[in-house]
Amino acid sequence: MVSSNLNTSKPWLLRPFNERSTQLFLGILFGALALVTILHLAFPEGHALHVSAYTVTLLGKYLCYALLAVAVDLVWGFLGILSLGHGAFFALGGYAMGMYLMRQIGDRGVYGDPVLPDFMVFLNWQELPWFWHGFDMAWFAFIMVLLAPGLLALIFGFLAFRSRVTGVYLSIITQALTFALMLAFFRNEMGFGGNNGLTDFKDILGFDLRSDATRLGLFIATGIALAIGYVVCRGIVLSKLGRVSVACRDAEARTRFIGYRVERVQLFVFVVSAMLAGVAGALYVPQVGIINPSEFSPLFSIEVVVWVALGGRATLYGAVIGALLVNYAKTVFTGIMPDAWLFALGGLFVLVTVLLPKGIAGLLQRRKAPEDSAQAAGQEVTA
Amino acid sequence: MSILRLLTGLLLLLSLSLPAGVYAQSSDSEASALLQALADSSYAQKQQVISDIVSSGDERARTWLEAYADGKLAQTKDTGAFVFVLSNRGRDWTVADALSGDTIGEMSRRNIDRIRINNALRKELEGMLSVIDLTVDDADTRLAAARALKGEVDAALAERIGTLLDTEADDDVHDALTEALAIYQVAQGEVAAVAVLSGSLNPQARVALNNAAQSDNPELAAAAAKALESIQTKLKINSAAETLYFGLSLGSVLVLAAIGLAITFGVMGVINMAHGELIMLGAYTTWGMQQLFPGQPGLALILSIPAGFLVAALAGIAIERTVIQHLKGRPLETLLATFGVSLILQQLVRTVISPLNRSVVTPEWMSGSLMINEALSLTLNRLYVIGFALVVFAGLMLIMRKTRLGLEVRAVTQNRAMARSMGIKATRVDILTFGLGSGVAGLAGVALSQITNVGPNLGQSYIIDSFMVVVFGGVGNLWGTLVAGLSLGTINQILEPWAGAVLAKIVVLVFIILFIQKRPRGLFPQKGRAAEG
Amino acid sequence: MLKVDKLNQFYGESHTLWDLELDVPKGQCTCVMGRNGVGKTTLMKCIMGEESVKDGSLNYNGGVELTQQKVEDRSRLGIGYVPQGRQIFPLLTVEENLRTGLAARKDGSKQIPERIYELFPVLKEMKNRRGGDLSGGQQQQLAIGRALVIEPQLLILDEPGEGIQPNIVAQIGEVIRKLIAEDGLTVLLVEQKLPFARKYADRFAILDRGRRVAQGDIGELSDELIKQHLTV
Amino acid sequence: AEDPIKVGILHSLSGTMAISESTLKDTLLMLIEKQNAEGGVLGRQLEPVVVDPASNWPLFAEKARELLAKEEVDVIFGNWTSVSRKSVLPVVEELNGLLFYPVQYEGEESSENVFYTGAAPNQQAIPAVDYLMNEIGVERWVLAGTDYVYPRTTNKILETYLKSHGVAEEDIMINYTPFGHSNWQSIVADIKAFGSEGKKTAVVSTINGDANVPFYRELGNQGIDASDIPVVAFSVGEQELSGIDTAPLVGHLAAWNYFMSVEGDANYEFIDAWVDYTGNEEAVTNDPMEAHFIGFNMWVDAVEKAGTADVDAVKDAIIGVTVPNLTGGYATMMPNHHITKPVLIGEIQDNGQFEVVWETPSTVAGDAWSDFLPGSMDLISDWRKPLACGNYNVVTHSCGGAEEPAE
Amino acid sequence: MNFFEEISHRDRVFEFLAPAASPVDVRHGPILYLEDVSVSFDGFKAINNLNLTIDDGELRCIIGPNGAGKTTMMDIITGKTRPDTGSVWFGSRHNLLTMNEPDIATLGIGRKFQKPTVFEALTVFENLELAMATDKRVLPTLTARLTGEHRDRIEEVLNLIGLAQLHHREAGILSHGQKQWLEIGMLLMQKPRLLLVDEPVAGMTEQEMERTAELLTNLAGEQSVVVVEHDMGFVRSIAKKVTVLHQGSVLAEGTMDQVSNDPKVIEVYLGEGA
Ligand SMILES: Nc1ncnc2c1ncn2[C@@H]1O[C@H](COP(=O)(O)OP(=O)(O)OP(=O)(O)O)[C@@H](O)[C@H]1O
Ligand SMILES: Nc1ncnc2c1ncn2[C@@H]1O[C@H](COP(=O)(O)OP(=O)(O)OP(=O)(O)O)[C@@H](O)[C@H]1O
Ligand SMILES: [Mg+2]
Ligand SMILES: [Mg+2]
Repeated sequence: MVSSNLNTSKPWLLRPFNERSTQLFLGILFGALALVTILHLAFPEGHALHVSAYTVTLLGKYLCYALLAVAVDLVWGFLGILSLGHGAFFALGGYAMGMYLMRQIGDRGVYGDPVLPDFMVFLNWQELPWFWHGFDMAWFAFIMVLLAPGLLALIFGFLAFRSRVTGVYLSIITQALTFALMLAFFRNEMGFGGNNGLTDFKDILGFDLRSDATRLGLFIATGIALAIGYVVCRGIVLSKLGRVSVACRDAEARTRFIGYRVERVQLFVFVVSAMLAGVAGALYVPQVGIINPSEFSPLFSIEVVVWVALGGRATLYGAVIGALLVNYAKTVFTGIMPDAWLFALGGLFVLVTVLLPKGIAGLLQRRKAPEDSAQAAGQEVTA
Repeated sequence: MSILRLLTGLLLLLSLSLPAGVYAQSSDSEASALLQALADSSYAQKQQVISDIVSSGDERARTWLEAYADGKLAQTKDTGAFVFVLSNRGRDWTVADALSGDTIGEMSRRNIDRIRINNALRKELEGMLSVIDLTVDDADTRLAAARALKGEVDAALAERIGTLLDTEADDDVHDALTEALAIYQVAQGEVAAVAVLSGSLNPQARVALNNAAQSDNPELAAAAAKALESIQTKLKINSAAETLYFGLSLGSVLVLAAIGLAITFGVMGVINMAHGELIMLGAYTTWGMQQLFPGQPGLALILSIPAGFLVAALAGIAIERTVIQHLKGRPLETLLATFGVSLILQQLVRTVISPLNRSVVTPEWMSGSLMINEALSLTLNRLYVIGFALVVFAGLMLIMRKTRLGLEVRAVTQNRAMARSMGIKATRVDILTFGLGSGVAGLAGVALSQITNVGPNLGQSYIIDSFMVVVFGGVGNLWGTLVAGLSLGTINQILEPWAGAVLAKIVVLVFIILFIQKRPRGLFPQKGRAAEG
Repeated sequence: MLKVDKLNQFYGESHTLWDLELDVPKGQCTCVMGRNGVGKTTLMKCIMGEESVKDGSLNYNGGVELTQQKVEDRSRLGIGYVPQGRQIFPLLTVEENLRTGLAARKDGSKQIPERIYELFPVLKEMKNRRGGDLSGGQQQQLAIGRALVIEPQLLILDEPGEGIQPNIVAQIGEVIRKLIAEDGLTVLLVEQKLPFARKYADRFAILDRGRRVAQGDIGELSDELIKQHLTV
Repeated sequence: AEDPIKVGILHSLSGTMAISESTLKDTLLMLIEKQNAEGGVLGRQLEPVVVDPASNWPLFAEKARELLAKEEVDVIFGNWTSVSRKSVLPVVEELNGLLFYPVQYEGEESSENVFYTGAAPNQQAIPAVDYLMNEIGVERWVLAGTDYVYPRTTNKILETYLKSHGVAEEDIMINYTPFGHSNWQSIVADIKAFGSEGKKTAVVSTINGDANVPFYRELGNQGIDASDIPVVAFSVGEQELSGIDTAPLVGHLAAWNYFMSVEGDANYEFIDAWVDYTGNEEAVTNDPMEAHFIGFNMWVDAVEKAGTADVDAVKDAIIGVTVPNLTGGYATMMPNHHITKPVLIGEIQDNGQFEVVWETPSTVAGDAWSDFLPGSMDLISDWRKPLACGNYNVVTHSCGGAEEPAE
Repeated sequence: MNFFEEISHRDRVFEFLAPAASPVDVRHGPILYLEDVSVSFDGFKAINNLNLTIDDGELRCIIGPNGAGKTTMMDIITGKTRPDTGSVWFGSRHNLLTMNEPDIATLGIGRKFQKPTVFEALTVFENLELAMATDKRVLPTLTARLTGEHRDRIEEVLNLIGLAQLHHREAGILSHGQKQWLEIGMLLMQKPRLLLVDEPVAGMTEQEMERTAELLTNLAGEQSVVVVEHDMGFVRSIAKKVTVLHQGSVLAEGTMDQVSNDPKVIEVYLGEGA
């Protein structure tokens, strides 16, 4: 008689594959990746069906945002932690990658210094600061992509969750965190290039960043990262831990009384999410060609939350839809109606919230969703 | 200095020997020639021309020089006539004849050649005017003039001050003159004068003493060092007071910006991302009022208080009716919708008004500072803002505590369905409260227009701080907002001198993060079973 | 006083109340009974307007059609409501909780009637404590007190005795009777506890799966009926 | 008729930089309109393509790519902030576009594809300091700036420069504030204290954007007069002043290469055109607008000279092109892609205009690599063939770290 | 549904109700021991020098006027509230005052709240699943699989609490009484050594009350049960030993008869009618 949890006997990471929505998601994602690849490679430039390198990179950037949105949805949708500072993890991952790319430039910088990045020569630094060491090695940098945001999330989360900071209080201190980091990274003394950030990258893993093939490769890598990120998140959500998360979200105290260490659950999910955000940031940097402190800006983090809400909270794929849609809309609107696009975007936000309570995903959901979940979680904020 | 000395001598001579009315009016052609000389000469020569003008004895000389100092004296290109520029905005300027004083009317600005002046000359002119001011009847003017003389005294002037001191009736002016004289005397190496400067907070006095302390005369050096010591302690106290004032004033800006949010967010639970834009509307209202009442910035500012409240309140109500009321029970979604609203409002201002900042004039009575002593003066605009913040806070407190609205809004937010079952008109309460919170944001905008830019980005720069303050104080607690705002402001200002502005801000943020660990529900938490869940 | 006619209610897709009919005569205490989840609370919410009804009518006081009335106005018509689960305002003080009821009073009085405090002395004692801090039973007393502040003509009580100590439960029963006798109050009571219902109610109605399956004078409440509709 | 020549306009129309950049977009639209009215270029019409990078730096790169790859524009006029330029730079180089950058900047850059029509530090900061030192007799210096690259570099250059002119360490006070800083109380108090020690003091301000209004307000309120402690600003122009109540600012200074108040027919004509174009009697012009005016005319000349809008041809043709500027002189495109400019020092008037109080005797050529920074002292830039190198080291005789070394 | 008839056999002990092995040490006496516990809120003494001992396997009823401090006492035992003074021991080994809520829960103290609190966004089934006594650390929870055995246990309890048909519905839509049952079900899944049950029968019909009474008496023996209830009929039907709390301390203790004839208890609690 009890049928709803049929695949709970599989290992947690495999469970998503039994699920229609994940199959569909992965199908569409890989289909799209393949299609773009084929259209890009098979048709010559100028052909009507050709997908230009410009579009490929653009799509790659959207996918990075989508992964970031998934990470935010994991903590917000399922754990009830409205993080207004996920941009910080994204940016840290980005900086880790940026530092690697910077070191890769070697003596091809404008000053031709074999060790120091241009901005250091320029500001008269004599030697490489200690935290820049090791970033010339790809493996080290890639570990830092996970470690830097993960560690920050671990320390920050450990403090906050241990003290049982919840609701808006948590949201605001995540915001304070990213704000503080933004100001810190703006400082030239910090050694991260100040406001100008890190730019002028040449190549990654030996591949020329300007070549179309590298761009395509990065795009595909991002797609795969998104798929993996999605499956990991979905796996967590479908596991018992996912249900415990929802329990924490809706009745944190009650969850403790049945024996779960809420702060550890929160910490675990938060750190996973931060690392995903870091990966997203790391993939983002080579594709847009710059990382600067504005990624730490609190408004950017709020915007990410807006993507998730727009797509539909607590669905994961909704986050992806939201991120893709908003950013696509931005690209289009800033091009075709440069003076009025904010009206369109702002209007979109307002209309979707008012007309589609569950976001765009709500439109797609045939099955009746847990209606009070958002509400119940929402109340924490006001309480 | 030399030219000043010359002028001082000249002017003293003039002002003493020739009572007003004895000035002759030179012929217009002579006058024109003088002014022509002023226009044609190089900066170096202009000083000489100025003294020529003064010594011409023309009764219009002072008007010319004042106009010149203000950059209003000009020559027309076509006729070469000298004019005063009365209004210099836009492409056509209003001018008056400099010789007769009659208004001529508008004239293309390209036909007007202003007679050039630079800072150095302006300073000379000011010095001259202040020497003249020493003998006017109004004590305040004399005091200002006397103060301005500190550090500017030379031998001729010192002598003059000596005689003036005998007749000076006003104590403050007398003291100021004595000090001005003493500064000169210390510089001349007179040990006796050091005593006068002991305890003086005037920076020029300090410079003089510092120099004296380095002097070869051991007696002078010792006396000066001792005097400096007494000054140092006084200065410390004053600078502490100053820091506190800076802190409170920054804090009251934070409080003003946040207090409306303390209602809409803290009490109603709406995450109002458009709060900053409501502040912006208040600021723009002030600008608008000043456009409506040109030339009366003070009146416009005062009228802006109700107007700013009204405009922002109406905008708030419009937001509530069109958007927020549909989001009942979904507080997080209000973030999304109001974020959209804020984008729209910003762009609306950019398109309808302008993407550029607007200039809001500070009325006379709000500019400058209130001098407590020579080391401590409180800037007036900020003083008003502190007062305004406290008044707004008190008013809000009254409304929330003493009227039914306060009770009803809390009932509605805590349990909407039940409140309605108790006969509370929830919709009305929503409108009134949101209107109130928004209106207060508008008031904040009116105040901020006196401190910072009025532009489309105004709101964004305050939204984050506002949320921080409300949360730091404890959501739903107005006192919390007040204390949080003032304390964060003060902490920031205490840190700033030694950490620098950027680090101070970072430290404050880290402090907030750590503080919340200690008190997970802010400074004034909601206590009790219900709050703990 | 209240006549429920052919009332249907849905929670989304699920049909909860079916053609419900119920008479609540004036000046009497009518007790609604039924197992868990049959729709008693739902019915009360429909009367108060907290849930919308699909069709049917709620005729109040011989003329007013409640379904046409705004939620806020129902209490102004003299309906006092003590919901299940107390629903007090947790962060308002006890006194403020009581004062919320003043809005709906006809006489516009700004004072909390002394009678409430006499009835529940503990409320006076804890006047300045936050409602949410009270113990369960104290909250229940507060909820009843709050409903009485509006001086209702019809008082709806959804399991009022829940969590209250025995002597006060009895006292509440007495108060109900007293109000009925003195002020002509009408009471609509939801109660599971038979002894209480038998002692203080005049009439009963039994709900089962959203339908009214029996009603009558309380004396007619037979063991037969109980076994049939109230046991699992 | 032939296809129009596409001109990309890459200026923020929303976000924090819209304040400064949106007028530049309009300036270009006006210039294009005028050019089209005169028959276009090479008989072809110009077609503006406007996009909004929304003050978002990665978006700048994306939009630049969109302009070059998708819209296939022949030239881009755009950017304001350094970081946005840095973000766009690799894209322009990769896709071989042309970018005209109209704002004063920190230097230390030379790209084959970018033309810097704004001032390099030696065309603004150094002459301004010379003026203060020699004409006003300033002995103590406050270098106050917003904490980002332009102020940092400028101040670094100035520090070296001042020290080399005998200014002591303790006579230089350096202060940085965050973007949009609005609480200047204690900094202004510090400046006041710093300036009251008996030596003539001046503030060299590289304070950016919105932070200026509260800064000047605080100066006024704390009673700091231009005659006591003058402030010379590098980022405050007519447009910024139009948003400030200028009464308390009279006498403070700014160093630019153009002021709206400069007399001359070219300038009058430009102002008239601008006022007509915007329909606003009070509309002001400023230095970056002039830079675009020069850049645009240079590009038009170069296209006509090359006979094609093709990027490589224009790149070659434009070096040496000379066009009139708006202050009565001429601007020439130098081989290092910077132009020659006069340097003017102006005092703020109560009507939001500047009164020129000093100017360089002749125009100054922009220097891509500062002579006052150790890393760049030996570098020069020359994009003429055969050198064609943006960072040629005159000591080692090699083309720095350039990717394609000179063949 | 005839399952319920089955359980009405008093002697039947369900396998899933058997306590999990607990490290609690009861060799030296009581399972729960409160000594001189006091707590005050803003100056109001809610618990005042309370002393209480619960023996292993005992079923204890606690009654007392509203506001006597019964719920607060449970808050103290489960770690929600920290007392100002006094000591609380679980068995002779565990000082509960040094532990946090999940540790206490893991140790084997389960609780049903006065106001039913369930996870509203989760289904009834999932509510029970989460409560189930398993390894509740993070990684084991992540990798946890639902075995057939687990499933059976959940089903058993579902039937017991009468929510089998609603097992896939979100708990948020349950009626008040149904939530009460669900919470009791969660408590059963937890298999605690000590059950703290705050007003279990509020809002239940007479029959359901009987069922609850049976359930609780069955649990006693293997597990220890502390019941707070105001329904005297119910208390009478299960009580062996009753403690009366008043103003934060014990007013009387004894059998139901002793207590209900105690004039002090009658005065402050029962009233003359009872
Ligand atoms: N918001 C809701 N959405 C969907 N179904 C609901 C909702 N609220 C209640 N129900 C269902 O409606 C039915 C009736 O609920 P109601 O609360 O009226 O029961 P009740 O008779 O008051 O029971 P109890 O004696 O337990 O209080 C229950 O089966 C419940 O599951
Ligand atoms: N956080 C708190 N702040 C203030 N008072 C409190 C707080 N918690 C409990 N109290 C008070 O402590 C007393 C004991 O409350 P408790 O809930 O323990 O009573 P109880 O015995 O469970 O009563 P009931 O039978 O009504 O549930 C009550 O008077 C209550 O108002
Ligand atoms: Mg019910
Ligand atoms: Mg209790």
